[in-house]
Amino acid sequence: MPVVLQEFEFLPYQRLQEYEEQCRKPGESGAAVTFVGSLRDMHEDFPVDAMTIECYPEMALQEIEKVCDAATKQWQVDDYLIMHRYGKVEPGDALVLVAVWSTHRSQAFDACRYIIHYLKHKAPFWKQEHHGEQSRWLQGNTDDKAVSECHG
Amino acid sequence: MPVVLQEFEFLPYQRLQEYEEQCRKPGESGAAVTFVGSLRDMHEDFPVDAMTIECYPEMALQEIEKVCDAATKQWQVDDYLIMHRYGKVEPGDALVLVAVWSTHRSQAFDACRYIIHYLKHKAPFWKQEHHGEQSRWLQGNTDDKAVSECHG
Amino acid sequence: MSVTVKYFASLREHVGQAEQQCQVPECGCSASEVWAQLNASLELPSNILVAVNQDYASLDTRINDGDEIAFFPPVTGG
Amino acid sequence: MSVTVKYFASLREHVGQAEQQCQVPECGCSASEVWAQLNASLELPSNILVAVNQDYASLDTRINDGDEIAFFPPVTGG
Repeated sequence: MPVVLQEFEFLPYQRLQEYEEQCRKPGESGAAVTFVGSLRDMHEDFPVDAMTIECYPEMALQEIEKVCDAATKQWQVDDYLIMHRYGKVEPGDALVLVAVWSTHRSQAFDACRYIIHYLKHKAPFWKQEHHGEQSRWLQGNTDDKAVSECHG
Repeated sequence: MPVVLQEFEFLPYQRLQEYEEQCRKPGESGAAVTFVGSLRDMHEDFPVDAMTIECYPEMALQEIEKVCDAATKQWQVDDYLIMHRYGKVEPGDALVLVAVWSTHRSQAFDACRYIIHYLKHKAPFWKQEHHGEQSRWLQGNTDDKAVSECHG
Repeated sequence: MSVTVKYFASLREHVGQAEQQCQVPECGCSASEVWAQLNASLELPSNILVAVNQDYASLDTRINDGDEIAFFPPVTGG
Repeated sequence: MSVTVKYFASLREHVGQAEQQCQVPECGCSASEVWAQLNASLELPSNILVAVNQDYASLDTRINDGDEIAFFPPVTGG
């Protein structure tokens, strides 16, 4: 049940492949649901060249673990793997990976969706978009409304 | 937007990694949700040594494409990749992969969940579990109730 | 008229074959009439599904020359 | 008493530093009182979040010797 914060690029499906080979017992879980969030090259008609993700690492790990604990209390979860990127990221890079293994499909979907939802609302990460010389901190969550201020 | 029926083993995350590298434009989609269904080594206290998946291939392809069309009408979907195994499978093998790329997380979750749900209820596949000399056809869907009959 | 009839899974085992090419006398007969003609000794299972030309159909669907009719039990894919 | 205060993201830029080690005179003062003492010239932003020892807390949370207090804007991870 690893939670990993990582400053370097990661390939989410390669990591999942490795994780299944190394850490999962074949035939244990019938269902795996995975969410991968990546940096888009466009955000509300604002082109994005890069992004800096700042984090409060000790608290982020704890908050993500709390969210996962709450999910495993509510749903039957065999295992999970959470990765979150920080530092400088480029469009196309994976920002976050949430993978949940379960016996049952519906449990895996519900738990995965719960984890990414609460991770976004509770884990202390902040995104700053860059375009040319301009940068802006995103305010509030991307699936809520991003109100933002630009400063050169 | 490929739909693939495959008689040979596939590694779902390896395929996703390849598919993203070869077919997806980096930075286009902010969200990807993936469901992988695998053969468990146990089903309702019945140990499973292997499974045979029979299919009606032409109709299965058409039905899966209909389900995907319905999903892309209802949700904003950038792309999808569906794979379904048939023939003889072993515990731990991937049976089905449903991957959906979207701009938005909630759309990707909803579309992926819709596709796997209707795929299971509409696509003409049938599963026969094997244990030693015994075999049984699964009746109805695994997340509904599997009523089954054994014959030696 | 000439039709192709396919059977799948437990129904294929029950009928004892996977596919039949056969002649049906009258045009416009229903899928259940095709079944009755080919499997006179076997009652139509109550939960049977029917597809005509790879599309879900009903037992009442009218069959035309050259059609492919499939009979099968409830599906269990995914 | 001695506390560590951290600032993140836009608030870090606003305050002009990421971390302060500092002495707070009275034990049992609140997080907002710590802010007022360190940033007398800066009004507390209305949407500010507070964590004490890496746990979400409120502006009224009482601070003890050795605590780590973090002030930051709403989070935007994932």
